[in-house]
Amino acid sequence: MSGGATRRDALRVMGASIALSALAGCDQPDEFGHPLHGRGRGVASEDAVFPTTLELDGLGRGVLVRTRGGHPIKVEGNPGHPGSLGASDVFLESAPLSLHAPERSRHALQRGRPAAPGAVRDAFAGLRGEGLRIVTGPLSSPTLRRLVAEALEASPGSVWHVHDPMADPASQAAALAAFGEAMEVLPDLRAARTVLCLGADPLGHGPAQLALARAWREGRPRLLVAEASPSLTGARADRRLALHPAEFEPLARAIAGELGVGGLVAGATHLAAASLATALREAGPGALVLAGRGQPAAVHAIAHAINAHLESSALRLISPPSGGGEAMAPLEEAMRAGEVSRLLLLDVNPAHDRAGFAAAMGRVAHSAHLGERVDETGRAAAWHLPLAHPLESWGDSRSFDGTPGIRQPVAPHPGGEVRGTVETLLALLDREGTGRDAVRDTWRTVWGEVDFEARWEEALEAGVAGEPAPAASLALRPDWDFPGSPFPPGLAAHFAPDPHLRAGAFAHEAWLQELPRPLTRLSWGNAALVAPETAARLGLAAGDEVELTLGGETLRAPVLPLAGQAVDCVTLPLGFGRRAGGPVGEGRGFHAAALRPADGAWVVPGLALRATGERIALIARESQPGLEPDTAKVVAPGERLPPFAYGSSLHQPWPYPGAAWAMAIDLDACIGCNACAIACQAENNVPVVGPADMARGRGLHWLRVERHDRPEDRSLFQPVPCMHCEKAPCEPVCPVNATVHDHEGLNAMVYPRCIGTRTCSNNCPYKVRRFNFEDHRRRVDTPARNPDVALRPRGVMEKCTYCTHRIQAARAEGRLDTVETACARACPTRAILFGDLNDPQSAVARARHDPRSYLMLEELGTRPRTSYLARVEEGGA
Amino acid sequence: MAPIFTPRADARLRLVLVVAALLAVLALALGYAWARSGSTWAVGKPAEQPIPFSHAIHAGQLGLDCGFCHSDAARGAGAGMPAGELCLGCHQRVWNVTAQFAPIQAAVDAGLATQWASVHRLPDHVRFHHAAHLAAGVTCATCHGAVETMPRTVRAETLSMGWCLDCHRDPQTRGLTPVGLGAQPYVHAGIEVPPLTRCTVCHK
Amino acid sequence: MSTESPPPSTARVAEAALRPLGWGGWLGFALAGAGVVLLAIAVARLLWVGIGVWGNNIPHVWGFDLIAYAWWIGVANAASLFAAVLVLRRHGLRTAVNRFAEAAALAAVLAAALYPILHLGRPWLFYWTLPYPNTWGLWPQFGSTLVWDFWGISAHVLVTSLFWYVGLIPDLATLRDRAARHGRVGLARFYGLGALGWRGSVAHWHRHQAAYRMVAALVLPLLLSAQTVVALEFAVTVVADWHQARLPLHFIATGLPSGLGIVLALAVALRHGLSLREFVDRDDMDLLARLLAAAGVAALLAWLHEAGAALLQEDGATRAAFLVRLGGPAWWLAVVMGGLLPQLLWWRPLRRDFVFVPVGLLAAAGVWLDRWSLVVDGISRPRVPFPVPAYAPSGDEWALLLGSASLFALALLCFGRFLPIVSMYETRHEESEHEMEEEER
Amino acid sequence: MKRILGAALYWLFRHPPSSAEVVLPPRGAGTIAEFRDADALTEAVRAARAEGWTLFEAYAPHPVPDAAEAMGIRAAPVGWLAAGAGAAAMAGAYGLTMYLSVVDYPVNVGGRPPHAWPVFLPAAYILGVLVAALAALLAMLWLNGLPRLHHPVFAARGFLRASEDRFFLWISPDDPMHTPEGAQRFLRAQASLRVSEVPPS
Repeated sequence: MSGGATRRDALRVMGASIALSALAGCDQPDEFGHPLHGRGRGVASEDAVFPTTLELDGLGRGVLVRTRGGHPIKVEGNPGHPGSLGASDVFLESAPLSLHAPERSRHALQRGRPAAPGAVRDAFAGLRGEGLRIVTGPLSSPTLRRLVAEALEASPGSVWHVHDPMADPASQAAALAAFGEAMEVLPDLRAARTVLCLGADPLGHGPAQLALARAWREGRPRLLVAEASPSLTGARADRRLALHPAEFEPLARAIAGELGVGGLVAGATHLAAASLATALREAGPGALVLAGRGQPAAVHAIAHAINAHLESSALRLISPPSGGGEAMAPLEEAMRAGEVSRLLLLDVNPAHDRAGFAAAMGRVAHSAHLGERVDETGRAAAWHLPLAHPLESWGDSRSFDGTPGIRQPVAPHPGGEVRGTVETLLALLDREGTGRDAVRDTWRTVWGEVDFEARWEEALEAGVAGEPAPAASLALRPDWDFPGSPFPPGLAAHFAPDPHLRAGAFAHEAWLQELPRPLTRLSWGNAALVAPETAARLGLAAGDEVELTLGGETLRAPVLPLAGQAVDCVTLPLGFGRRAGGPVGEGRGFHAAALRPADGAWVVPGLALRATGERIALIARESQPGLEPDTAKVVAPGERLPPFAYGSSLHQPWPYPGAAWAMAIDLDACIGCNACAIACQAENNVPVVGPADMARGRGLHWLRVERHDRPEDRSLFQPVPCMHCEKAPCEPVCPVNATVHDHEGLNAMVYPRCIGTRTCSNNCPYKVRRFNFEDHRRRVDTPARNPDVALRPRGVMEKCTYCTHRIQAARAEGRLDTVETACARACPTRAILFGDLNDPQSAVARARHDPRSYLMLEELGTRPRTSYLARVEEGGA
Repeated sequence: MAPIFTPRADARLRLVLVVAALLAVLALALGYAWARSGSTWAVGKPAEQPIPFSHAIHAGQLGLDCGFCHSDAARGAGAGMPAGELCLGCHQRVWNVTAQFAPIQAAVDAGLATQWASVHRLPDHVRFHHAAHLAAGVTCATCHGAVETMPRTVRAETLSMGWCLDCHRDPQTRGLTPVGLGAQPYVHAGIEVPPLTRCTVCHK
Repeated sequence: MSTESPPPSTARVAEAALRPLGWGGWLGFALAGAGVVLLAIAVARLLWVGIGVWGNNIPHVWGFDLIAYAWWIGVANAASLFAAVLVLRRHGLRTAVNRFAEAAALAAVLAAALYPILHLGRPWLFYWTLPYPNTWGLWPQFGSTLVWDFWGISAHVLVTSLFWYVGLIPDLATLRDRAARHGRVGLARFYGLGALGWRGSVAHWHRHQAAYRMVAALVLPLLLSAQTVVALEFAVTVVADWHQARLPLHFIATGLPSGLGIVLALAVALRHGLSLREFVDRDDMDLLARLLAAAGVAALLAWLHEAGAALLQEDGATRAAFLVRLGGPAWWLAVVMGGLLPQLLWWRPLRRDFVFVPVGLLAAAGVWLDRWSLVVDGISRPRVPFPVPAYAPSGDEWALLLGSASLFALALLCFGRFLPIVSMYETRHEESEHEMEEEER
Repeated sequence: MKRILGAALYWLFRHPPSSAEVVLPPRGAGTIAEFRDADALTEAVRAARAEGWTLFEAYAPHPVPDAAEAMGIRAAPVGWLAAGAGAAAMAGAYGLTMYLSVVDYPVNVGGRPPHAWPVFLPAAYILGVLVAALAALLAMLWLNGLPRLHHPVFAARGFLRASEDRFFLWISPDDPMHTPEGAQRFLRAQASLRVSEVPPS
């Protein structure tokens, strides 16, 4: 590409002189003498696909990684794995991007300076011995758990702590109280008929999202959601209540009382209780109550009790796949007291998540941090050891339901001092052998020697290494209930993971930073979310800076009034305000974790808030309503929309022999998880434009997910790719034939021919065309780019191509009937269908005849190939 | 008083006008020719290769089939370059001048790819599928010329888009049979439309 | 040489072109020159950095570029429309103003011609809109309004300059002879080349007049089409507020005040700057002022029609889009400055030079705001939900606008400096006709 | 070939330009009379025609239609040439458009048929107007024998005022009737201010 770049630069400079000869009919000859790779050992020249496993919050999701020339270029879900079911989310899709991040650590650092060669051995030597403290994230990996255990044995008096900013202590406590042992509830949304979510967000981002969303799509239970801050589940709810944190326990108790749940110590009343209780009672065993992160232990306990009382068949109890480990608070105490001399932090960043941790680390004589980049913890630690990317190293993990899977590397191991987590523990144990050997040893002990090799190969190929965890059948203990102290009214701080950055683990992913959040529409930053009523009372508008005070700590943050937010509840998204870890994440938004108490509570009363009078520019890509009404249609159950009525035309329609590609998007299935948008960005080398240009409205996302308001502050999400109109308005206005139709009805955009008049974007009624205001090629052109999609130079238009390169590849391989666009492939609820209209059996052709099917802006007569299926709601539009 | 223009002035004026016109025409003609000349497209210009490989020997004298080394051509998009092992497989027995094969040996030892310089590299925005063209009946020589006569591999054709279109406009008359429904010509509004000239056929 | 007869009436005009430049002239040239340097800088930055230096975004893909383009075309259009009509009607006013009206038109077209190329994402490839044989075997998309516009703007430049030059040939001959009389042979040769050896034989005159009227007659349809093509660039789109058959008429009608306003202001500058009061006399100015007022009426009708059609007759989307435009100040300012303000000129006591300048320039500015209202406010709400950041023009865009205005000024200054700004032969012709009438009486 | 080249070179460098009105030194360059106004000139022209003079030219500082008619000059060809050229250009432009987008490379643009005639018209029309205007200028120059920077009459006494306020009638020495005496006699008979011989240049 560099050849191309220089070529174009040259043209840019001496355009005039070229113009003459060009007038006489010359274009630029292509570059010459580029290196062409002969095949290396074991490297296929064409695509190769590897099944492996990637973790989120310590729980694995099976993926298929497509590689070209030995480099991963795309991650897709592994249909055989319960954690992904063939779908993917924003975190899986963006995995290859960070492989080539320039800020990744390649060398060990001692007190911030490159360590002398071989000195790393001393580092490990220093860690071995009395009172070693090992801090890991939540571990589901059998191998890691085994090695940690062995490390603890090796050095007496050592302790294993688990640092999990996403953990929910209350739910663990409640499970203990209710069942006597640590248990986790696996909701079965396929079997459920009515689901009451008390602050629970099963459809929201998380390790189980893909599975739960698919199950919800297939079972379509009635969703009753009570929550303090809008969530994806609340957006899709059939009934939604915005409750102040103080109201949840009373509501739960009231419902339990209405249902006559036994063992209820204290009762309460709540207005909504009666109707909710009735709904649950009607559902009988199909009823399910889910208490979410941040609810007091009592609410969790009551949820267990109600489920038991109604003999709910829509859930399974399993022992948590990533349980175990000591808490962090005692460790921090000990560190402050100077009692800790050896500290090893494996791929965790407590210095960012816990306010006082960095300072405490200063008192640890010998601390080592293993991470992909020098983050806050890496800076505070005496040693920073470079961690291999998950796609580069061996490992294993369990999915949310306990299904094990093996992680095999799909990219070349960087070598040198870079180690995977497993290899690091091996080094700590001073063991020989590779990570692969360690993982094989683990499974050899599980499977035994008998035809181990066969099972190993099988597990690698399937991406699944065993069965889900068995369901425990435990009776509810009579003394399950323990009323907590009543939650005080008034302003409450409600900490929440950012939908894209979690607690900050993904702050380095530019794709995730830039993509507008599903509900807040914020990009490149966070804001303190307040209810419009609260904002009105305090006279605050979006972008006003406020000073937040909680437990003595203060913090400055911009506010964003958000419809559906509970009054007097201020939601503070985590994951921002990074002070280290690379240019992408550093200094974005505000550091909400600084206010969070040491016990990792999610909801804290007694928040003080005062306007500073300053303003902070928010990048909120909130859409204004369009001129045409109901571009996103809603119907009542059973309602039929009128069949397509194309506008009349002077010309006879153009024939499309062969295939006629089309897409159908089911608004009733879409949960707004943004997976399609990131999948599109990953597949099509869509550049990141950065905060400045995002604020200016120059984002390049080919596929945008629009958010429409619904009653009860719910939301309707509408993915908008190119419509590929058969009578595309963009084409007749282009002066140079740079956008034209092909013989299969694709609206093609020919980048090399485009001169950038932008008149096509002007004439696109769907506003799906994007313009390269700057040259982004250099940043996109990493080995992780998709070689099948050209990079776009400055000054040309680009847009969704229906993944035309995938169609061409499928044609070459003679499997046109299975061709799928990247967005359709990623969608966890299968809301996006793609196929051939000329084939009456194709899903798309059938969707077009669905009574819910409609075309956007049909009255313009553009004849879009992308059709929509209206959302279904009680009472319709 | 004397007139301000002598009779000679008219002659000069005419001369200037005619010369200017000629120059304009000349410039356009030169530009037109330059854009189409082989040298502009690096036709016949060899590239710097890791080892002095000669198609004239392998494909010419030894008569090796193209697919022997470029094994992916028949089934893939890229023709594929031979792995170092393939080269050395033969050359350990015949003509094993170790000095000459040092670069390849090094690559093989490191398990890396041998870095050949591409002579027929197309721009980033072009998709070319070897198998599809072979299936349609295009021979290697159609695009690559008579490599069996080339001691140093050079480009035989300009590979400009216009050159591609020469075939794509009407492959049938050249005895080529493109495969696939989408490749059959069809008529709209009384005009036959050659489908292989659609942008998406060759462009990413 | 014979000096017995009195010096000819048009001598003053010729001398104005021959006498050395005063300090005022130098100042003017300096200012305009500086502006053109600014233009060069803005263009260089644009070519090197790209459209990114502007304030554009999606959906505001166009801003100052298209506003200024449509506006300059309107100015040029109105000015040469005015001149052509005068020539065809052999109106008395033509001797006074049509020469510099043509010049103003030419300068405006040159300023306008900058934008179609500079607004491209890859300006150095503008020639791809030409059907020239290239190695891709590709051709322009002839259905595109932008291709029409490519021809439109080229034709506009050429025909406007033809119109101007054909009328200029005999006067260049006059200057040639004047210069020769002053013994300034070099200058004489300079003008002589331009005059192409014109010697004023009655045969020359006869065919010249035929050609001049022919070109003038061709200017009319060309101007209409040039302006129409610009309007079609908006009208053929599916943008709710733009997709209207009335747009070409709207552009022509609302364009008139801009052109006439600028011609009026220039006339004042001539009267005082080059002290040519008897050639551009009070009656001329009166007539011109009333024409501007009348143009204002035409523009007002266009705006009235626009509002009426959008609010009463068009579909919901169009109405909503137009209401968005009414929400912004641009539309109202345009109506007031471009339409209502000129109406003052119906009132005789106000028809004074010091009134003409502000009124003329404000009218032109008003029309610029109308273009803003259309180009920016008109697409501020797409048909579908979409995040629309405000369009904020950057310094580069202001520099480009200022630069193109300076180019316009510089072109006019050069013209006023070296060429007769009043058509001398037509003045003579008129005088001789007057004499004959007197004799007949 | 050689002959053509020779002819071209001759046309380029011929000196002085050979044209009907031109005289070669050392002969006098004809006889010229100066008039005060257009009427006088017109009368003189009529008289000259009546007396049978054929090679003469009348000069005026502004159009004198009567005189032109009296000399039998017709301006119509200018208009016809322009109109013809314009029409041809229009047809050519449309033809080219149609050939390129229907025969040479038909493309599906927005579902329109390749030969979408309405959208081919505007460019063709504009091109026609452009060419017509150019043709008008060229026709005028060609019919007037311009550009021609040098002409013997420029050497005439006081002729510089021909472009401002004086009217002239010049009789070419090539006129079969021309003798200096005869010409002067005739010209003096008209209401001329002054009659003089044009010195050779």
